[in-house]
Amino acid sequence: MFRLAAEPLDPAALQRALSDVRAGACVTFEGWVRNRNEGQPVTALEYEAYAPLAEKEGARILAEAQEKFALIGSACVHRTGQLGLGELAVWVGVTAEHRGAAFDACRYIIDEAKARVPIWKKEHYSSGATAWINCATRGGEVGDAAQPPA
Amino acid sequence: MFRLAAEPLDPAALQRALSDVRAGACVTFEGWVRNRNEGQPVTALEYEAYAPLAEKEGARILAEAQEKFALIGSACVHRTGQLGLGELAVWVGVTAEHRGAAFDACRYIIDEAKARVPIWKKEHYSSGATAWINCATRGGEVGDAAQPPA
Amino acid sequence: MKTVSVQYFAILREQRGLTEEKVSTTAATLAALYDELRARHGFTLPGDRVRAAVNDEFVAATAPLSDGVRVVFIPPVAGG
Amino acid sequence: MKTVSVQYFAILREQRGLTEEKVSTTAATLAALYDELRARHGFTLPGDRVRAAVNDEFVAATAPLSDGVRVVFIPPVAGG
Repeated sequence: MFRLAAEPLDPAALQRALSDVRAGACVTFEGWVRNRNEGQPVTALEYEAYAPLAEKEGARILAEAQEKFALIGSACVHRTGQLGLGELAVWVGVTAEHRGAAFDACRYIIDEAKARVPIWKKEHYSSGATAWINCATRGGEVGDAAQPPA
Repeated sequence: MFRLAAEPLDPAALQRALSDVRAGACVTFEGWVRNRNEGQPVTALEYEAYAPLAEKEGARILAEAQEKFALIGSACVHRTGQLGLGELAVWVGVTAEHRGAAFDACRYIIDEAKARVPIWKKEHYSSGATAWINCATRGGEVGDAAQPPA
Repeated sequence: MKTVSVQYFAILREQRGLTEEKVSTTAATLAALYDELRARHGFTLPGDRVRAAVNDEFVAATAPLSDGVRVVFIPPVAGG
Repeated sequence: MKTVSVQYFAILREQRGLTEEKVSTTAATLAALYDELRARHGFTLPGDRVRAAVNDEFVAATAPLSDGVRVVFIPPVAGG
């Protein structure tokens, strides 16, 4: 299950939905809004999604993970809209009989989601500046593509 | 923070305790009681710990993880006593600026904890048999050391 | 002359100042359409940093542009 | 003759039928003490599958056994 959510996520409920007595391992990844990015103090974020294609591509990534790894269940939910510091931006959870598959699949899903799902992040800095991440076209600028993701 | 717990764990509270606005990634591992192990239907488990040394060794593993990986926080809590199917047996949570360190550290902590912390698991099977896992001394027996962990 | 609908997101939406428009064009490919729109609206992202979608599926930028389709140009993504 | 306290956990506790006892022994090392106890109580785990702790710290099985210490023999662990 991949979905976009305009409202705050409830990770406990998301994880409960993955409960399965066949599962011995559950690995989750949460992406949180950090207070700094590449040394710039961040005050808030906004995420914008191209919803129909984001949902299709997210579902494809989960299907690939189910195919590649010995999974029982998997889910990924991504926030849209305005987020404050410390807020949960993306949640990935997977269950498997054994932990190796769960770790590998969770990592696969978040890596692929960050690379492929059409969602964009705009950072707001304490200076008042803003930047669409990965969209700078000149070096040295806030929001330069060189910055590492979470 | 490593600790043993005789009562059910509260993963939401454990994760909240790791909240940090410097963190961009939080990875958790949960070990759940499965309904089968190596084909045997499992009905319940019990964990027994050599508490003083388990707590020391658990704390050493977390300190190693903090040293090896670019972590912000880490915690591991392991249940003792009787557990039913689907119950949470062990919880590991780590936070980091970036997700690579968080995944690697979470995996390191659970791998090392399973290998080094003096905690033992006794499985109860629907046949009425029981076995201390990894303690069999003849092949082919329930609880044989060959069985893969979660 | 073809007429297509173009939807804008993120930095392209801000630089264009709207979320969707009808465009009449003679562009043969999606890449050619992006270059045309970039020249017209001053988009900062070069064509090689933008992916394309038609009717909510990814397509190659070199794919031919058909009449009546809905086009989205996708800036570098940054979820998570 | 030394006197040590021995604590039992898990399969050793069940096979011994108690959690702790005082033991008088001439064993020179922890490994020798385990072999002595194994012969006496019928422990199924061979010495090479058991680790040793003295006063709540891991020690090598070949370490000399001192008078008055508290010893734990550690079956293969299985947390998680």
